[in-house]
Parts: sequence; C-alpha cells; structure tokens
Amino acid sequence: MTEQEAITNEESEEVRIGAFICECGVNIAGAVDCNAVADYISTLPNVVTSVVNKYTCSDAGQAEIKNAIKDLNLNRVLVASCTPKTHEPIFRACVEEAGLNQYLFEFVNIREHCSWIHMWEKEDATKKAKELVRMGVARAALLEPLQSSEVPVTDAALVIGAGVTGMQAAMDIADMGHKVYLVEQGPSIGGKMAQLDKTFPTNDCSICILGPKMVEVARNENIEIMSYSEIDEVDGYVGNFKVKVKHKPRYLNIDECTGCGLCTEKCPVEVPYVEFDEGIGTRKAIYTPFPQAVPLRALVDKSICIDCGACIKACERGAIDMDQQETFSELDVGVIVVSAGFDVYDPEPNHDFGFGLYDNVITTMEFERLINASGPTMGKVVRPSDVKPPKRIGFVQCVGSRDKNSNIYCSSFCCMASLKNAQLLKEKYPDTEVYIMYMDMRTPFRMYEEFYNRARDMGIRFIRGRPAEVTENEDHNIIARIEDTLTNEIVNLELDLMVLSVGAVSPESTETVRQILKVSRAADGFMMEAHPKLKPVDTTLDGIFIGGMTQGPKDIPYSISQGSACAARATRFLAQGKALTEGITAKVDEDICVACGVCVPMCPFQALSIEDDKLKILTALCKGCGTCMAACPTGALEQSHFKNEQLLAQVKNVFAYGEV
Amino acid sequence: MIGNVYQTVCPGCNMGCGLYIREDEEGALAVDFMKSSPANLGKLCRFGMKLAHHYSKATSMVDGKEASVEDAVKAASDKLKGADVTMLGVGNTTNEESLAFSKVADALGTVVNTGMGVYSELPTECHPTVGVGITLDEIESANRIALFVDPYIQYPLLVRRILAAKKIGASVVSVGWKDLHLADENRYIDPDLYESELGLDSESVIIADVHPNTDPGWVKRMLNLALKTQAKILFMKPFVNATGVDLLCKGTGQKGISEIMDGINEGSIKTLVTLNSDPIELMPDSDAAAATLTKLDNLIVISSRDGPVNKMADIVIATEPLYAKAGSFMNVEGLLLNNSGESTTGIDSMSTLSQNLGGEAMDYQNLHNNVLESIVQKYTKPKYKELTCEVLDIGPVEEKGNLIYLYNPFMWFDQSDDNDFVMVNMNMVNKLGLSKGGMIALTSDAGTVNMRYRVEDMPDGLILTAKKLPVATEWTTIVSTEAV
Amino acid sequence: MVNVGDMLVGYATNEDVRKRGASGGLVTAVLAAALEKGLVENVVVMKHINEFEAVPIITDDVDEVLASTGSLHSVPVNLAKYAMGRKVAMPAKPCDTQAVIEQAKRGMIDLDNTYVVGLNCGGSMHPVTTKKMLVEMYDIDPEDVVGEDIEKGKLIFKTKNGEEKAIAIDELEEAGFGRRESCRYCTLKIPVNADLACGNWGVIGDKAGSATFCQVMNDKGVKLLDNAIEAGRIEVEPASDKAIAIRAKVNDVMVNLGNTLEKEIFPEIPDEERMQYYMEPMADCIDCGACKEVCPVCACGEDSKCTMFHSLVDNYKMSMYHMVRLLHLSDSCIACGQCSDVCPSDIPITLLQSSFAIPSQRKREYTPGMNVDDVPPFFEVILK
Amino acid sequence: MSDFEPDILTFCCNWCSYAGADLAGVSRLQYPTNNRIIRVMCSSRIEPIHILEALKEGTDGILVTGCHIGDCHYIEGNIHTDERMKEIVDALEHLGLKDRLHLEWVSAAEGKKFQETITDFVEKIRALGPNPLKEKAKEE
Repeated sequence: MTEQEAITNEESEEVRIGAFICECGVNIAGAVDCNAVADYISTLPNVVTSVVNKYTCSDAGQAEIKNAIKDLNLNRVLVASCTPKTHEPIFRACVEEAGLNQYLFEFVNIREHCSWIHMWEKEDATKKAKELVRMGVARAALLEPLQSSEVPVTDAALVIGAGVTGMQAAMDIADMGHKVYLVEQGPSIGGKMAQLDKTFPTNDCSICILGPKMVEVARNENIEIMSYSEIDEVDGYVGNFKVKVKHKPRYLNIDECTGCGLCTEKCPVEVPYVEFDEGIGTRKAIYTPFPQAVPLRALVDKSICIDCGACIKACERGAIDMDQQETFSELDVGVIVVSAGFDVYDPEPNHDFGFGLYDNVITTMEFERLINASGPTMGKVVRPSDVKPPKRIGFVQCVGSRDKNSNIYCSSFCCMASLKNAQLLKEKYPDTEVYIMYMDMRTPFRMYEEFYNRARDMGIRFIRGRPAEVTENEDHNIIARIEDTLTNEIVNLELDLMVLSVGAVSPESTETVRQILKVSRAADGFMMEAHPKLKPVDTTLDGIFIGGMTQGPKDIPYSISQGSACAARATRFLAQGKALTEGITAKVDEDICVACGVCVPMCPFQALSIEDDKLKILTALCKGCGTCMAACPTGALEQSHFKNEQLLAQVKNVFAYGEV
Repeated sequence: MIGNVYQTVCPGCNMGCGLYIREDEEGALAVDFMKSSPANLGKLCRFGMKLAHHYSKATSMVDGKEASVEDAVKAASDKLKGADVTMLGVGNTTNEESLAFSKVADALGTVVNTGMGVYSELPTECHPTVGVGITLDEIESANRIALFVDPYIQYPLLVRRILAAKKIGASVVSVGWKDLHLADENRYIDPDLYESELGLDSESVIIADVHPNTDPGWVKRMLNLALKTQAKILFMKPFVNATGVDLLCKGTGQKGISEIMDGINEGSIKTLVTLNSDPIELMPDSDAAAATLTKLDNLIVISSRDGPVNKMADIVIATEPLYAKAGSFMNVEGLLLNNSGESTTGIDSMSTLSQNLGGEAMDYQNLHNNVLESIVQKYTKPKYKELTCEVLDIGPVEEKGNLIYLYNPFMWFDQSDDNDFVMVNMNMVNKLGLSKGGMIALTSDAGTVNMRYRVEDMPDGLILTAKKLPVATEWTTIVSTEAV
Repeated sequence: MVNVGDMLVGYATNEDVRKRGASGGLVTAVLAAALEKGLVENVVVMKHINEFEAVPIITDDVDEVLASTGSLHSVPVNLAKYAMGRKVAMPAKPCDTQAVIEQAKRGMIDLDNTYVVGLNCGGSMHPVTTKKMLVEMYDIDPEDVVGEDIEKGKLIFKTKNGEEKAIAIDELEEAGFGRRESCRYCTLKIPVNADLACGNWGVIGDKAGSATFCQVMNDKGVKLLDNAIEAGRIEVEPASDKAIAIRAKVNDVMVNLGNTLEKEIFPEIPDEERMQYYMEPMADCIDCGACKEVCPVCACGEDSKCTMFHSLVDNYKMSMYHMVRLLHLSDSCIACGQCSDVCPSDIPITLLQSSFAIPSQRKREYTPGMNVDDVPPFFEVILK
Repeated sequence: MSDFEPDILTFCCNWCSYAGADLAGVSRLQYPTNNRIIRVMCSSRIEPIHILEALKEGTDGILVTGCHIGDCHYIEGNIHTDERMKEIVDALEHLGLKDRLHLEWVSAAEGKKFQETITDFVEKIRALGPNPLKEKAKEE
C-alpha cells in the first residue's frame, strides 16, 4: 500500500518529523549502527531531520530536541532509544515544553527490543532497528494531538452502608471538611458489630466501643445520616454522580419521636426479633432497634401491625403516622464509598451439621446474642431445646467457608470469633467443656496467635477434624462423630449445644447496589477491587471505592483501616475539586456509526450506551483499552492514539523488503 | 415512477445498465437493482453503485443570478435570435430530449454536434457498425475476443460477458497497456502485426471504444483489423445515449468537441449551446477547456446536472434529473430502453425555446413517436451490421506520449474516486528507486503532480492513469518521471 | 381466535384477490388487513411490472397491497432492508425472514413493529435466466407466462391459454438453468422463523390452488390472522392431518435435495489450494461494493471496516475488502445469494461466503436468522 | 527453503507483555532478530484487519501477546482477545494460512518466557515456510 505519501493534518500543515536516534552510550551503539539508522530514516517521507545522540534523554539531548522543534518547525518528534515504560513521560514533557502536544511524540524501543537482545548480531540488529524506526515514522506521521479533559467534582460523598467501615469512612471524609451522605438500609447505623458481644483479641465489649462512635457520627455536622434508606438509582461518573435514595417509611415522624418506648410498651403484637436478636429475642410491631441505636427512633413493622391504634394513643408527641409513604431524595455527589457489609452463611437449606433439624445446633451470631449481656437472655447461655445451661459445647469451624460445596474462600474472622466465644464461656462457666472442631486454626495479625494460645491454656479442647455425622439423642443432645486427624481416632462427641462458625457471604442487597453502581464482581460474589495489591479499595470505576466486607471477609481492625483508606482515596477527588480523564479514549464517528450496539457489552467500564439510536460514550468512564473498537463492525469507533490507520501504518511498514 | 421508485438507465456509459432509483420520504436517493434488466441483469459497476451521489441538481441561472426556468428560456431566446450558434449534445440524455434539441437547431438553422469527431473522418458506410455493434450476448458466444480496452476500469460490465465467453471455451487476448487478469494472453505488439499475430477470424470479436478524444487513426485501424480478419467489432462509448444521439443526428458532418474548442479559440464560434454536455469535464485538460470557454460571447447550458460549465454559463436552463425524465435511450447494442419517469420539463423548455425562435412546438408523445419511427421500430436489439466499407487509409500516426489516460467514461462526472494513483511496472519502480509507499512525480508542460503508484505488469516506460490528471494535456501526454 | 401452533387452511374472502393471488390470496389479504386496521403503518409489497420483474415498494395504500400478487420465484430480492425503521408488515421468503431477524439483533429492525408473513420457498430464479430457460427448455414465449410453481421437485409454468408444463428441477439445473445457486443448497424451505408460515404445500382436494396453508408461529402471527379474520378479509379452517402430512413430506423432499446438493456444490478443498480457491475468483473484483450494499444481514452503513480497504489500489493482491467481509459475515451469512446476483464480474461471492461461513456456523452451533435471542458468536461472549 | 528467515510481528499489550519484552531486554536474553513489536494498550485492541493486513504485507507469523487471564489491566480485555483470536485462527486455517497466528500470555515478570516464545515461534514458522502472500507483497 502507499499510504505514506506526505500526509498532512487537518489544517493541511505539512508533517515534519524529527527523528532522534539514541546511542545510549554503548548500550545501543554497541549492537546497532546508529548512524546508518539515521541515514536511512532521513530518506523516509516526512522526515525533516534525523540525528544521532549519545544520550537523547540527557539535558543536552533534550535541548537538541527542543531546538530542532523550534528551528526546523517540527510537528512530530520520534525518539528511538529505550523503553517507553520509563522514558516516555520524560520525552513527552520535553516536547510539550517546546510547545508541541505530548501525543505528537512517538517512541521507538531499539534498546530493550533490539540492541540488548541481539548483542552479537550487529548487521541484523541494525536492519531491525531501521525497520522499527521506519514503523515509528509511519505512525508518527499519523499522530494527532490529544487533550486529557478535566471534569469538576461535586464536593460531597456518598457512603453506602453504615457499619463500622462506613462509619469510619464517613467520619474521615467529614473530618476533612466534606459533606457526607451516609445511607443505611437498616433503621440504625452500627451494622453487624452492634450485635456482637465482645471483640477479639482484647475481649472488650463491642457496643461499648462502637456506641460512642455511632454518637460521634450522628453529631458530626458534615454527616447526614439517612437511615432506613436504600440506593435506588445512580447515574453519572466520577465527580458527577446523581444518586436517588429511597427512604422507606417508618410510619413515624422521626423529628417528633424521642425513642421513649411508650408506644412499644402498649403494642400488643410480638414477634421473634430476627433482624437483631437472630430470632432468639422478640420485638413488637412498633419498636426501637436496640437501646444504643442511632437514630434512637421507633419504627413500625407494617407487615405485622394490626392497626389497633394503641401506639398512636400512647405517643404523647403524636409522632406516629400510619399513612406515611416512601419518599425519595436526589443527591449530587462526587465520590461514592461502598461499605455494604455482609450476611452470615445460612446453613439451613443444606442442614449443615444438623442445623435446622436439631434445636441445639446454632450459629455464631445466635451465640453472640445469647452470651451478650444486653441480649435476650441477659447474657445467660442456655440451649434452645430446654432453656437449660449447656455443659458441653462444641464449635464447628469453617461452616460455609473453605468448602467447595458452599464457598471456597476462608472467611478469616471465624477462627478468632470461636476462640473468643470459647474463652468467654470458660470465663463465665469454668466447668463447661468447650470443644473447637477445626481444619486449621487461622490466627494471623498481632496478638491473634497469643489469643489462641490463651484459649489452649484455658483448657479449651481442640479437635482437628469436623463432624462427619451429626445426630441427636433422646435428650436432644448432639452426637458428633469426628475423626481427629491428629490422633486418627474416631470420636463420638456428645454435646449439649453445638455452635456453627458460619462464614461471611455477600448479601443480596449488596448485589443490588453493585448492579446499580455497575462495579464488577469477583468469583466469590464480593465486589472486585481495581487491583488486589496496589488498589485494594479502588474499583475500576473512577470515584467509586469499596471497603470492609463489601470487598471480602475481614475482621474489624481491617475493616476500619479500609474505611479510612476509602476516605483517603475518595477525598483526593473532593480536595482537588477536579478529576482528569484519560486522554487515550474511545471516540465515535457519528456519521459512520449505525448504533448496532455490538460494542456496548464489550466495555468493562460501562462507558458505552445506546440512547435515541445513537451511541453515547461517557469519556470520563473510558479507560482507553480498545476492546470496543475491535468489535465495531463499521469502524465508527476509534481509539485515539491507537487508531486503525495508525496501527495499520505500522503493520504495513514492518518489513521493508530489501530497502534497508 | 413506480411507487417510490424510478426505473431508469445508468448514465455512466453507453452499456445501458438498468436500475431503480429509490426516493425516500425526505427525497434522499438510493440505487436499487433491476435484476430483469437485459443489458446488466441488475448488476452495476462502482460508478453505478455511487449513482445516487451524482445527481447534483442544476439551477436555472441568468447572468450569474438564479432565475426561473421561464426567464432563463426567455433570456436564451433573446440571445440566440439571429445568432450564429454552435450546438453540442453528446448524448447524456434521452432520445426525446436530444431530438427536441435538434429541433431547436432546426429553428436556428444549424445542427447538433455529437462531439465525437471521429465520425466525420470515417466513411458513412461504416457508421452503422461503429454506431451499433454486436449485441452484448454475442460477446459470450465468441470463440476469441481481442480486447483493446481495459474492461475493469473502462467498461466494468463487460467483464462478466468476457468471463462467460471464457467459460464456454473462448480465448481472450488483451492488446491494451497492461496485463489483464481475465486475458489468456496479454500482448504488447506493433499495431502492424495485429492482423497476423492476434489469430482473429469470423467467430472472433474485437472490443474497442470511441470517445470524443479518440484518435481517428486508431478507430480506422480497428475497422481495418475487423475487415481483414472478418471478426465482428464492438465499439464501446462513453455516454448513456451516445448511440441514440448519433443515429438521431444522422452521424455525418458533425463536429468533434476538440474541433469546437479550436473554433472557439480561433474566434469562429461565438455562441455555444450545450445539452447535458460539459467541455470542461470532457476535455483532458480541464483548465485549458475552461480558459477556452471564456472566449465565447454566449454560453448557454441546458442541463440537469450542476457541472463546472454551469458556473461559466451566461444562461443555465435547468431540467429535471435524468432518472425522472420521460424518455428512452439506445445502448451500445442498439437496444431501446425506457425510463419510467414522466417528467418533461426539459422538453417543454426546449419547445418554448424553439417557438420563441420561430420553430415548431413539441410535446413528449410526438417526439417519442418520432424517435420510434426514425431510429428503431421496436424495443428489440438490431442485428450486427457487417462492415461494408473498403480498407481505410490510416494516415500519419501521431506521436504518442508515455502518460496514457485510460479514458474512463465516468470521468466526465469528475467525482472524487479512489483511482487516485498511476500504474507503472516494476522496472520503473527499480529504475527510479521508488520506495515502498513512496510517490512518483510526473512533470509535463502543464506542471508537476505527485502521485501514488501501483505496480502492474505492463510495457516499459508507460504510465497509466484512470483519472484525469492536471499534467495531462491530451489523451496521451509526454511526461518525465522521478521519485519523490 | 387462532392460537400459536395452529395449522390452518385459508383464503381471501374477496373473490378477485382470491383468484388473482397465488394460492387463494391469503397473504395479500392478511397484509391488507394489517394495514387497514392500523396494525402497521406500511406494507412492503412487490409491485408487479411484468411476469419477470417486480420492484419492492413501501406503501400505506391498501389498494396497492391488494393489487400486488403473484409468486416471488422470479424476483429474487431480499426484502429485509425495506423494513428498517418502520412499523411494517411484509411477505417474506425464509431468507428474507432470516435477514429481518439478523437485522433485529443488530438493532436495525424492531421486531415488535415488524410483522413477517413467511412464504414457503423451494428456491428462486434469476429472471433473465428464467426467460432464457422458457425459450430453450420449455419452448414457451416468456410473454405468455402467467404463473409458476415448484412442486414435487418439478418447476411448473402456466401459460395464458391455461396450459401447464413441468420439468424436473434436477434436469433444469443440469442444463444450467433453474434455481439460483444459493437456493439449491438452502434447507430452510418453510419459514418457521416468521410470524406466519404460509404456502401451498399441503393444500389438497378442492382447495388445491385456491387456498393457502398457514402455520401460526407466534403471537404476532396470531395477531395478524385474528386481525384479518376480524376485518373479514380471510376465512380459515383447521388443516386436515393429511394436509399437514403432505406439507411435511414436500418439505422433506426439498430439504433432502438441498442436503444432497450441498455436498455436490462444496467439495473438500485441500489445504494448499484454499488460498487460491478464495483469491482467484476475487481477482476480477472491480470494487463496486455492490455485494456489501445489497447484503441483508450486514448492518454497517456506507463506511465500515471492509470499506477501509475498498479501493482500487488494494484489489490486485489479496482483496482485503473481501477477506474482512468473509470474517465479518462468517457467523451471520444466510446464503441468500444477493451478492452473487449483483456482482458485475459474476464472482460467485455467495458460494465463497458460504463455504467460509457454513463450517464456522456449524462449529459454533449457530444458525443465523432463526431466533432473535441467539446471539451471533462474533458478538462474542457477553461476559457475566 | 533453508535460508528462509521468517518475518515475525508481535503485538504486545502495554501492561504485561510489553513489559515482559522489556525484561527480556534488560536481562540480555538473546533471541532471533526476526521479530518486530507493535505496542497497543490492551491485546483486545487487536482485530482481524490487523492480522490480515500483516499477512497480506508478507509477514510470515504473527504473535499476539497479553496479560494472563485475570491480570488484565482492563479487567477482562484479554478474555475478549482469547475469543477473537480463536475465531481468527479458525478463519486463517480455512483460508489456507494455518498456524501463522499464535496467542500467548506473557506477564511483566516473564522475560524468559518472552524470549522462549519468540524463539519457538520463529522456529515453528521457519519450518512452516514463507507466507504464500509474501512474494506478492514484495513486489510492491
């Protein structure tokens, strides 16, 4: 083909390429005859000058480029030296200083990709270098100037989920002086941590440390808590998200309610309190979530309310409004932090270890409520079948974790949780026999292994093996048949109560949020971070961050760290007030595009959509990978800086056939 | 019009390719295929495919200002009354309009020139053979075909006919300028050896072409070859109705277009009236043609298209687009083809013009009947007319240039086209040291142009172009070459 | 009320339509009813020019619809592109229907707005070939022909004076006439992908020749028929078991013939000859672009990946234009034959496309144009 | 055929395989000079026209390289690459250009693998012989 005619740009300005061949001391010159390369290149179309430098990247070399741009009126610069991975930014800055758009710079690698790998083949290496530069010249002639665009950032953040992670993120962002909307689907902030009794490895009371934090969040002027609310729609991109929040009706005027509890007293309807007490305790149809709830306001469970009107009569402030409807708020935010929490694995459907078949098999969360001093039993551990204190208690680890039949991942906190609960039992009821049936005890991080050792010292029995068979005897005792793999003995353990250490799973409600935000999901069902090491709380969508259990199972300290990390990452945008979008992006030629939509599902960043029979590209979302344009049948989509004509010019000039 | 479509004929050349022009609600045009069309089975070449883009409508003008058709006709009548008028109508329109144009000529006491100068140099008895050759079907049953055109570039719808002939055993020899894929033999031989070397006989077919820039000596050579070998001959032509207009104008005493241009330059022609014929597009050297036209006192253009000559005209009488016209065409094999359009504004304008000049009034139906009576009896193909002339004296052979303009009939549209390269052979590439992807510079008296090139198997020293190049002054031009 | 899956025999109530239309004029009547009752805004019909020529027009005139009748065998255009961007009803051969569905997958046709009345098709013929065949094989003046039919492997022509002449398709095709090449290896003869599958196969007894067999394929088919019944334009009755069996038998014969011919038409190509197999015929390409323009499954506009290479300077080596098209269409080519029909150089493009596409489609277990929910494999896995 | 030196074109993605090629260079891992590299942001940018054009231009073998599945900088670009290359490999085989296109995942840490991949591919293409379109390409 003969594309390489003197190609001119839109203003029909003549293309003038300056080529700079770097010797890199002997690094390149040792294997490549740089002068021969320069001589050859000078014969190519559009090449105005071709120069050999000792070190093109040196100040002298860069000065030579800048002078040549000015003196020879160059409008493209090509450097043939080392790898763009390290030196492209340097030369781009160099040409920009000389007044040339940085994207009019072309880099050819003749060191890593030529001289260093063909050290003893000078003739062939020189030929190859000529052809590499020839490709570069062909491409350089077709380069176009590009601009990264800046988008303004709305100075407000949305935090989805007010568990311990979300609260931390909200407070950190708020303390840096930015408005935060903290949206929580439950009636109170606090999350799962509020349900726990003690926390490992220091065994301090969970609500005692969390409670003040919740109050602090509520008192923070920059934080607006939206409890009992859900994300309905999210539109837009970094800096400019439009969020629609749905407020579910509490059937009660939250400004009038004082949380006094008079209404609850009068309410005649009582049901198991599943949401907070794991169904062990009860609540009324009108209730306040728990004593330390924030906001401490009542709400009506309309599904069980019998409309007797007792509460309305009881409320001195007339706060109750049974006709309340759901309402919506529209928020403009610049960044979004997702800390939507987790659910515990549900062993019921598969009757894991007899759960659901035998009364005295319970889960960790149920146990947490049982042993919690403010729980339904006031901290008295009893077993469900006969409400008697159990004397032999066993914990089964890895229920719903590390199991290809449920979830293959490790839920990370359950070993420590069981160690903690076992210790609490031993402290509270020293004569209780406590067993932990495990595959491996996983105790990383500071003081965790010590915590395990303490448990051993306290006489807690560890059996390496999990029940192969669980049955119940006439006393409703649990018989667990286990192979202790350390002793190779089969043990038939009779237990009064068996606690399943259930792992974490990503809740359905989080999946809804994920789909609204269009964040990607990992194979384990949790949301996917942008990079597992380098960007653990970023997502691939600019301006959206994930922390805590949303990203995967973790314990409280790790969750709080991630909350702070999310805050720090998110606040960068808020503090700068602007976000830069990628210069190399997809562009559509509307004259050619037929809006067939083949490209839309290709984009991993949801930057493409068809609206009104037209393809719309949200450039702010585009990362410039090029997946979509390769799929485009018409060629209407082009990736700037890697346009088809630019790539094809390289392809066509790969081999010169006898010319060099 | 049939529903929202017009059945019409492609104006690219004289092949007579039938097609539909489909008009949507917004008036946008699209080409549709008419598979029962006898000349082409609905198939169209690259020009035909782009046809919808080529109908740029003309606007009536008087002295550079937009005017109504009526005013333009009236202004033209005033200018033409009593003037010594030269009329040019090459056949880019219907038989009926061409006939109407002749009647205007009658009123002015002049004749319509077809622009094909070659006819006036040929004995009358060979005109029918040059006019209507063999039928296109007959190509398919020939046993040997001698090609003096490049069908791929010049008359693409011939390709399938030749391939069909090959399929049933015909051999194909190309005596052109470059190797053709469909030819069994590609010969570059001395014209004096054609008769002895090409192996033609009465079962053979010669395919050549005539156009306004054809060297008459060349046409005579072709006729002699046909006479001596008894082979049948088909002359392809560039204008949709070249055959019809030739018959209507009786084919004799007509001026060629270069003769007319010479006349203008000499000052013997002062008033020119054209009917869908643009000298700027037809002459190889557009700039020179435009300069010539400025020497006219009166330039009156009757046209359906907005060509370059319209901008220079004193008066433009705009007519309806070709596809919308009521009327018929005669293709290269003498087949009469009909438009489904019903518009007659062109004819009506010329009728008024004729009456203003003291001539007769015309209406479409009369003209159509006239056409049927004078040139053809029925919508069927006439039989091939064997050559009856004597062997012709070729006369002195003109010196040829090395840049050869493969006269492509579509060129008169002067549309941008991807023929944007010249063809050279590998020897020239090596000799000039042309680099892969490089350009070749062509220099003639008219200046220099840099062109992309494509390598072809062809004789040394030649440069072929299918595009009218600004350095070309004639059909063949002497140029010097170098690498850019 | 008719139901999805119903097998019916019906005809137009209007005597004139019934008489003029092929097989009882049911299709014409259904289309007319769709238009007059506002089910659609336009109808695509073949406007009759002569026995060998008809041109598709898009009309909102019921009379125009009623005036359009006759067989499609000799006017092998694909109608899919005429339905784009409209609320339209159309008659359709199986390949027209395939194209409509492929266009719907590419967002060019809204199937909810497009009512497709499918017509059985044993294959179509090129009008000029047909004329020649009439003279050479049938000894009939083409001008005298008033009707034609394909039945029991024979091609039948009816003349003005009521005569019928039948010749076996095999025989015609051996003599170089008969159906277009792509129709010979086509195995979709009953348009089960349309909303209604209509035809004369299975119309027996006293109704033979004056009624249409009609299978209701989906809800739109129900709507079309109910609408026409309500408008009083058609009458239908359930088809007899015998009729259904006969229709299936006719179809089997045609499909078997197609399968046999496919083996004949596509011989095994040795590896070392493959390049030549594709390149040699394409060397005659003159880059007119008609094959792309006419392709009813390609949704690209005038510019596309293939036209990047659509240039004379490119065509003398390996025609990139055609190579890109081979790949582009290999998942969705329906072998409708349009590209071969319009190629000015008579390159057997459909044949080349098919020999490239058929193995590819079979490997990916994808049949284009059958179900709008089947994603063409080259749209690629839509992840997650 | 013995002196046939194949022309190899390699497409590298910016994030993994290009860096892998860099690492091969930095480590001075010697490999044949037959290879030329074109850099793209993601291997999913490569489409059939690039491959076909390269073959038409006379390239004897084409390598497409990208990040390992799961490592893609753009999440799942290389999954698209994988799908597309399978189709193109099929198509090329059908066109009589079998084995001239190969897909390989090379991480930024796999300089050695890059070296081996090129070396093996050059050998494979050398054994396969010249691209049948090569002579025509040279003519131009």
